[in-house]
Amino acid sequence: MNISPEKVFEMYKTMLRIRRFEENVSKLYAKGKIPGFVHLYIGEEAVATGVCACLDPTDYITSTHRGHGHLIAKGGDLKKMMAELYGKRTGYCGGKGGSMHIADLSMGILGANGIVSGGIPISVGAAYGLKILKKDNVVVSFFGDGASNEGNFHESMNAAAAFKLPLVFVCENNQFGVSTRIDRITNNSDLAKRAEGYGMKGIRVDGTDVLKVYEATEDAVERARKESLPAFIVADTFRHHGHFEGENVTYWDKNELEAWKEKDPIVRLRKNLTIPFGISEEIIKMAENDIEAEISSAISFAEDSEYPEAEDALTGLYWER
Amino acid sequence: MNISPEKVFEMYKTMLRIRRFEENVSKLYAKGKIPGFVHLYIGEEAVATGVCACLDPTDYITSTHRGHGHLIAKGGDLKKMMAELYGKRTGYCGGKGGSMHIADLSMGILGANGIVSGGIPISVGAAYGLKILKKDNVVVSFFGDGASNEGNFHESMNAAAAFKLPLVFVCENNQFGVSTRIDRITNNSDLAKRAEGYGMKGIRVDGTDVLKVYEATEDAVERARKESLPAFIVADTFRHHGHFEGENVTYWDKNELEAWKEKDPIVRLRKNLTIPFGISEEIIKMAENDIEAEISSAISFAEDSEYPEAEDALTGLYWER
Amino acid sequence: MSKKTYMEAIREGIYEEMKKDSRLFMIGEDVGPYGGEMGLSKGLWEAFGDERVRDFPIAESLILGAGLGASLVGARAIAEIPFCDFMGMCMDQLYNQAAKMHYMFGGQAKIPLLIRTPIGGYQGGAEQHSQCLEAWFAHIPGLKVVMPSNAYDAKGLLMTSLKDNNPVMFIEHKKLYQIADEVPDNYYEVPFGKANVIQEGSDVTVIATSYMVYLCKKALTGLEEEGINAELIDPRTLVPFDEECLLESIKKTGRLVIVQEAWRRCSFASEIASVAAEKGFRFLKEPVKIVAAQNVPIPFSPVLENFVLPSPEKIRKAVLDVMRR
Amino acid sequence: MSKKTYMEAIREGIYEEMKKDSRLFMIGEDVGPYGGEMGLSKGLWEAFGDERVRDFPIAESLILGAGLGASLVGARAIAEIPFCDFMGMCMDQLYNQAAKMHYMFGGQAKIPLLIRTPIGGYQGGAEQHSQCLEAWFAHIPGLKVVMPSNAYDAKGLLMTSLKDNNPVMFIEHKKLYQIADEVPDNYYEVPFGKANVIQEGSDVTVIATSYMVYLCKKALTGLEEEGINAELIDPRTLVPFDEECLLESIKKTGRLVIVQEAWRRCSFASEIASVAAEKGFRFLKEPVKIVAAQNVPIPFSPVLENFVLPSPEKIRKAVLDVMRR
Ligand SMILES: Cc1ncc(C[n+]2csc(CCOP(=O)(O)OP(=O)(O)O)c2C)c(N)n1
Ligand SMILES: Cc1ncc(C[n+]2csc(CCOP(=O)(O)OP(=O)(O)O)c2C)c(N)n1
Ligand SMILES: [Mg+2]
Ligand SMILES: [Mg+2]
Repeated sequence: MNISPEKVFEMYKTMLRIRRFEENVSKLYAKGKIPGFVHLYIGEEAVATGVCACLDPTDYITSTHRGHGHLIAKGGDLKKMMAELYGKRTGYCGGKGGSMHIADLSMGILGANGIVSGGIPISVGAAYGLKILKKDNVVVSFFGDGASNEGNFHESMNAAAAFKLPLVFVCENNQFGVSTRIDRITNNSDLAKRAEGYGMKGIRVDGTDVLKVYEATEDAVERARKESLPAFIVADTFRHHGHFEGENVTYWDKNELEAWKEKDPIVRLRKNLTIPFGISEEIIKMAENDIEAEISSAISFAEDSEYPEAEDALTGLYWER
Repeated sequence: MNISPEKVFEMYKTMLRIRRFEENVSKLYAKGKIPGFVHLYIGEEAVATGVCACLDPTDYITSTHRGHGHLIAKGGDLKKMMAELYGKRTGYCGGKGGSMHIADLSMGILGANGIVSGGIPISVGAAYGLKILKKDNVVVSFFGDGASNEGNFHESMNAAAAFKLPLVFVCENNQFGVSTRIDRITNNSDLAKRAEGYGMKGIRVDGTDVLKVYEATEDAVERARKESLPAFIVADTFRHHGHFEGENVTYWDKNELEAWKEKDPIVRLRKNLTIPFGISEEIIKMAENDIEAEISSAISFAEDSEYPEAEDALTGLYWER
Repeated sequence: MSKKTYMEAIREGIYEEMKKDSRLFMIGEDVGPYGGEMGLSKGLWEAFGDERVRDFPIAESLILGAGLGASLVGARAIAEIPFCDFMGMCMDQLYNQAAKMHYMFGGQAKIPLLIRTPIGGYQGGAEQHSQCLEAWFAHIPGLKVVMPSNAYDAKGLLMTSLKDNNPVMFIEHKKLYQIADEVPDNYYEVPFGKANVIQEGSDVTVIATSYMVYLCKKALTGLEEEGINAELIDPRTLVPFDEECLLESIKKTGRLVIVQEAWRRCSFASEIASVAAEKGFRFLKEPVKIVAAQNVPIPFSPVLENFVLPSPEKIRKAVLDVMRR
Repeated sequence: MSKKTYMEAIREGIYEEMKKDSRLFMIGEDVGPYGGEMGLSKGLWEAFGDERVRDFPIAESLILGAGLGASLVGARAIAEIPFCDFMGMCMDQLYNQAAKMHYMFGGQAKIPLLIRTPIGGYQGGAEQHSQCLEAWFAHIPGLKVVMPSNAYDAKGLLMTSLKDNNPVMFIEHKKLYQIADEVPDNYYEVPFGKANVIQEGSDVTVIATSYMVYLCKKALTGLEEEGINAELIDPRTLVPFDEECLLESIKKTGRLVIVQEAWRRCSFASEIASVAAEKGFRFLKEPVKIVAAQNVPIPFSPVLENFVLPSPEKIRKAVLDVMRR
């Protein structure tokens, strides 16, 4: 693989940034600082990171209810994210959206989405729109294994293949939709196999290995950008937390979780940073400290920000300009 | 193939019954006798006929907007059908439904359907219900190539495979959804290939050959009945009329239609009835005359029946008993 | 009689009916071992097994269609949609199929299909997890629309729903799930189309649905001392709707306040107001008042959400307004 | 100015805008070479090519989502759903995505998305091809809902819709497509939220939408001779709604008849009646009257269908009723 140590290190930092951000979210949620529902990505960081490392800032993604990782990997601002989780006016949506609705259109983030599979048709549209506008950007559509059984998945996969759209579908197979294991609700849990039916390339990849994810995506994104061809990547992964924060997880046993934790994408890459990638321990530590600081300041920003005025609720229904 | 001459002759009669019924519908529609929209099945008779010949009266089907063939093949009453097309009170739905909503629950016909793909989830439910009721009947879900790109198709195929339901999906690939050729809106028009992704058996069959359809379905129905396993059959076929009666067909050229007419399922089987199937010309002629008479009397029945009273419109919203 | 929460009452009703009738089954997302996204079906899977309490794929159109198809062949289905907000994924199966089939097939189809789904805000669920879409369901002929506001009604209406041979939208409220009431242990029904006059009064009629009934009780507390006798009516079912009870009440009071959590435009509140304007016009002494969500999506931040949704204060103010206080 | 049918006027509007703006495109089922299920897009594919006038798979959720996604990246989309009845297949993309995004993302999203769909009965289309579902769309904050009743308004409202940066539900009527009117050849707009007073009158206000405006004109013909001066109002857009015009009118007439083709419960007619009951109560001398479809699915047989849907006779009767004739 021809991937530079710099890129690898960047990805390490991104994964860590996601991890630390969410570990803090978990604590803050438990403390009652964050209202509503929160779905954490801890354990799955390699997917968003490896995928988004292949994208330009002008490329697009659609995301899910479990979106923090995608957003951070695509360049989302931690301060505005945290403030949004708090429901503050300085947040991405001015407090109107919360965790499930963060978007940053300036960074090509077409929004987290509270509707399972809701972002998939939108990603098709984004890719179609890029064709209309004659731009050579690509779109990545993130969704879960559970979402892959929704009709939206099918309609979108089929159309992307038919129309030869610059669109990479990325299914994060974390084995469960809430409590339901994928093999309980499908007779072929090798989801990548579905691609062929659409005349699309399907790739299954170890979603705990950021380098493998990167490699698979780089190839898919290149085909998308150069040949305007879609692809379907299925990344096997696992979440270390419950479906939502506060959930009492009853649907896996500890051993299964432990086995996946053995493959923790961050721990694993960390071990290789020095050898073979030649990043010095000192530089790593420095970066790690920077990330801690970055997160702290995001939290302070959120804490210090004002809540919106109640009346703000009535503004912004339409684009007025 | 171990298929008895009697069965073959039955199928011939069924196909002819559909053909003559619809040829008359076409004329009657042109004369203004039938209101609303009518979608004819002429040319596709081998599919419904071959499939339904494998079913018991207590088995179930769901149908489509192009449903007359399915209904007749499953044992629908021609009189009540024709009266319904006329909008008469003696029709299947008392004139409330018309061509797109004929149902005969006593014959296991869960309704034609004006919504493309609308019947597919219902067929899954019927099969699931049979399991709950511990019955060993099977369900056949008819739909078109166009419908196979709707989300309902995907959700249903996946669930039927996951739950091992006694359900045979039959896609009538008549090459077009209205004017849109299947290869214009999919990148893999070999639709049977989609089955594999769901861990289901997929079979592609010549839908102009009723014996081939019968053979493929018999196998699928047996697996469904004995092993409670679903299957996906795609039958290649073509309609000889427009999408709806009165349409000005612009989307195929005459040669294409002529080539398919060469394979007219009824003409083809007719040639083989005497040799090899040993049905005498006399018996065939007699049956053909009977069918003409049957259709004539269905038309007379419809003509002679009363329209509903206007006030009947307000009755029957709920099941009251 | 014993104290049961709204959720327990519903669960108990389902349990009892499933025990009696082996044709009855329940499907939905995570309704099995997990016990449902809300926890409502806890214990049912253990009691009735995998086929009768079945985790379905996340595929709402399939879930509704499956319930419908099963009911057409003689089974009886309960289909759960974990948030009412997701009904947009399966509206076709609801209104073009389930709601119309009996009529459109000329009376052949018996459709014992119960669709359960929770509505409501007040928990930071944000735009896609807080909606109340009962107006859509009530708009379509062929459905029955049930909206219990307390544990007693919840079980009684559930029993009535499960006896019905028509598709019933059974609309629960997330904020009511943990509220307990006295609920009979034995079988009982609460009839459809029969409003509940929770509190009689002669000055003003307040009609409210679901969780709003709860808020109205708070809002009306103490008004009597101020010389205002409010009558509080809970229609319990939107379809059929107890028009007579409404008209009798405004005949007496001459004043009408309608309280709902849903948005106002083309809503059930509009409907009630229109009934008053058409059939109760001569009874009314004052303009009708509607308390409803403000005309924006339900925002996330509690300060915004609370501003958008009805509150006891807003309800009280509306009552005082029509009383010209 | 020249005579153009409603369909021609819409087609011309689309053609002109597509010629001006290369970011604008149109998708739907058979909208390409075939020219659309209704024939509305005839000639557009030839003029603008396959990418900009694109036949999509029969997949309504995808079609809406595709229009939405494209508009988010800077294109401008027209998505056609061939019958309004099929909107149930894509409601989620409409109300949870398109309608809420601008608000929910805190104002970031610009959504120049026009959704065109025809409503209506009177042609034996039966239960699943005759519906008028505008109430659903109007219920949801974040959409604009446009319902032209004639060719002039159709083109003018289309122009305004295509300039808008919000999702617009553009609701056409099958029975209006072939009706011709004088339509300017040049660019013009008909503003949103501005009702059209088609006929002034002092005795009774008749407010109607879409094809009902046409039926109302018939129904009102000759009433003047009987001494009844009816005012006929067409709101043209349901969202935004010209409340002022309605209230001004009933202030003058004191009587209100609302005519719509949709079912009545939780409908736009209920909404208008509720506005009257809330804000126009003091103006009203008589109870409000609503003429709407009967509360059953739209049946097939013309004798049944005609009984269920509004007719000039029924409208006239309602007007005479409120006039106590
Ligand atoms: C249309 C819809 N149905 C159901 C839900 C409730 N729900 C939220 S997340 C979720 C599970 C999604 O599973 P998956 O797609 O695998 O994503 P994961 O949570 O595993 O990341 C469900 C059922 C929803 N939000 N939207
Ligand atoms: C949900 C929905 N979308 C669109 C239509 C309009 N429509 C009716 S039939 C049809 C084509 C269906 O094609 P296919 O499934 O191949 O069946 P065929 O007509 O070829 O038998 C379309 C688009 C509809 N009735 N329902
Ligand atoms: Mg998952
Ligand atoms: Mg076809």
